[in-house]
Amino acid sequence: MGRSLAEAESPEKTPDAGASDARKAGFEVRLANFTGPFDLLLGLISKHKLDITEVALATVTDEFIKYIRRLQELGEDWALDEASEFLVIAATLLDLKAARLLPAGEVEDEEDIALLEARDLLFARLLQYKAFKQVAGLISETLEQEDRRYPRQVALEGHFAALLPELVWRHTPQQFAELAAKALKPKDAAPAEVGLDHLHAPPVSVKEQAEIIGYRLQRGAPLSFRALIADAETTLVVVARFLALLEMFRDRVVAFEQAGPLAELTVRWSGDVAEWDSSNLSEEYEETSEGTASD
Amino acid sequence: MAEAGLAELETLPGGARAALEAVLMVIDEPATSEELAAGLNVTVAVVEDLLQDLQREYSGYTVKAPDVDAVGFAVASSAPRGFELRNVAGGWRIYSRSDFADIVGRFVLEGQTTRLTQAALETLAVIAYRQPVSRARVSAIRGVNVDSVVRTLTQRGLIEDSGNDPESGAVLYRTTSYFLERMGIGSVAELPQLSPHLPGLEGIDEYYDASRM
Amino acid sequence: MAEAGLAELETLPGGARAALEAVLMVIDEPATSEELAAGLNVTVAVVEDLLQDLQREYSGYTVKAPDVDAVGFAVASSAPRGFELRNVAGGWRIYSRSDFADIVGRFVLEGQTTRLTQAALETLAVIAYRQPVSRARVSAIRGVNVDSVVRTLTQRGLIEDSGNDPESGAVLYRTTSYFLERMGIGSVAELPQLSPHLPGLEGIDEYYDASRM
Repeated sequence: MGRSLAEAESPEKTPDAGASDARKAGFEVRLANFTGPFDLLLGLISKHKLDITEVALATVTDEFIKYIRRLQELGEDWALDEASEFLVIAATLLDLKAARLLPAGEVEDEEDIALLEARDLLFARLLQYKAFKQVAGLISETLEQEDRRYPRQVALEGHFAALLPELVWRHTPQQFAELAAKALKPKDAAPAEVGLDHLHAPPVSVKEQAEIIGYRLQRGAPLSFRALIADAETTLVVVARFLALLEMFRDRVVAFEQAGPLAELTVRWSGDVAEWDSSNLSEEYEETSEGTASD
Repeated sequence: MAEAGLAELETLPGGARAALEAVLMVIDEPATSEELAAGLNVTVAVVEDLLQDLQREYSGYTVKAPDVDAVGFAVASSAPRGFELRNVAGGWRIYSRSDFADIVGRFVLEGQTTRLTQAALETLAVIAYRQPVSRARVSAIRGVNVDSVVRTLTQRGLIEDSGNDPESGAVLYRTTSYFLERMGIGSVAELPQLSPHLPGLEGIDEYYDASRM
Repeated sequence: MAEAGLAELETLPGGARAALEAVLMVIDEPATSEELAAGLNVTVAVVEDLLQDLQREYSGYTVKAPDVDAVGFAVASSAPRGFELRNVAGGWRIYSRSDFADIVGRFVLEGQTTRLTQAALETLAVIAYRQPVSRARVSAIRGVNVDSVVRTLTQRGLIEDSGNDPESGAVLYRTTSYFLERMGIGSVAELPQLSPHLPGLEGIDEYYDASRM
């Protein structure tokens, strides 16, 4: 446990390192038995030596996203599953970051409750993951100790083997061949299918969603976030539009207005229409969505 | 009839105890006390007494007489033997004593298992504590895809297919008796409790069952 | 150096005698005293002394003290054990004692079926078509651990050891003439071609070699 946490921290040890150093850091992560987003999250949380609190989560969220970005800068090829799991966690963390902005006490909106539930679910999953990591350690120790004992498993002495009743044999060579064909057929021969089942939603491109938002806002009138996502069919589209807005805000083509906490968030176009193009968006989220689409 | 069996055994050199030992010499997987009793034609209670006697004797705990040192060979027979009798995976079987693992390992190369990766261990842990369980659920708990690891664990004989989930139709996995053997335990109930590692999460099972993925 | 080895063994519980016992208890093939000496890192003379001690002890001939009957447990420990150490064709191995052959035989027969299990049949099929082949490879093809099934097939005389893989050193298995007899064919070449049943079989070797563990 302790070991893997230390390993998960390794990417943080080389902030702003040169290209070769950064590549090395990424490479170390792969070698360090890092087994997925939960591992990394646990590592980040323990690094901040805090309980899993909202405050820690905000920091952790930033670092998690930084980590993803660094991996992408390195041009790491992600496995499809890994990438989609990261995307799910990243989206959850962004939700949680948003939930942190909620005032304590009066939580009435169903969406807010959903956010809090998402947070609790993430905590629960992380704690559970941690527990299994610990018992995996115990199992490993036991297996190692037990490996030091060898069972007596010798072949039956000849005179006992001779006592065994004659086998009943009903297979013709042809039937036997069919049996062999069945036994020799590769199992799980289609790894291409593996792991796609859990992708419930079709891939959504942040870039595409940015274009939709851009088109709507460039017509002039400011729109509420609620209005911008009114036609979103799935949560994934909502997440993608939210991410797109963050990107567009960073590029200073949109501005946000909000009267107070929990008040309607109004989005206004502020950029130079001629200059902006969705292809200017950083590749941060795009690579994974494209990967999803092309696979 | 079982009593007649015992009387018959006692006429042989070494008696019922030696007869049981002779049978233990030819088994190649753990044998239950019922199977052993049937084979020896004695009651299960008799076999269990004998098994415990042998187990203690092999471990060198039989010395009770105060004048052991007076009798040269008695000292030798009270020392632990090179092997032990263990009750694992619901049955009894003879193993070499772990103190001699390095030496025995030089003779028994095959069958020695390579170590499991961290990913395989964690997946095995989830399956052991949540069985019967689908790959999707293990995957959700571990946060990564576990398909290839599940394949490896199946090949190693540590887990097996235990039918399909009646609702989703997904294949469910459980640990095998070989897993119990490798762990040196009688049943999965003997695995260390998970809850001490899961502080304040008593309700998580229900939560997972409700939001099952 | 061999003397240092003996001193080291004597620090273990049960000493060199127990170490030798540990090895003898789990080896399947008889081992020569030279092999045993090398594995234990002691001289051949030491091993031979120990072997004779063990052989006598297992046969219940260690009773030398005149006052044996005075010490309850000593009688038990001087009785023959259910196993014996035999020197067969130059090699040593532990066998069940022949006095108990009837009982052991009854136990072996108990629960024995006259038919091979599906798992055994499929494993036999894989070996028949891929021979000579190692257990590891059969296991990879079948997707499960095949150790005990291979033992059963060997016991049944359907397959046999055909030497070791020059690369990995793993034991390779092939079918026997008894298998041909049961199949009613003259040679393995007469087994029906697989291709009609398994289109694209050409690539299968590469597939398995690639995914080999």
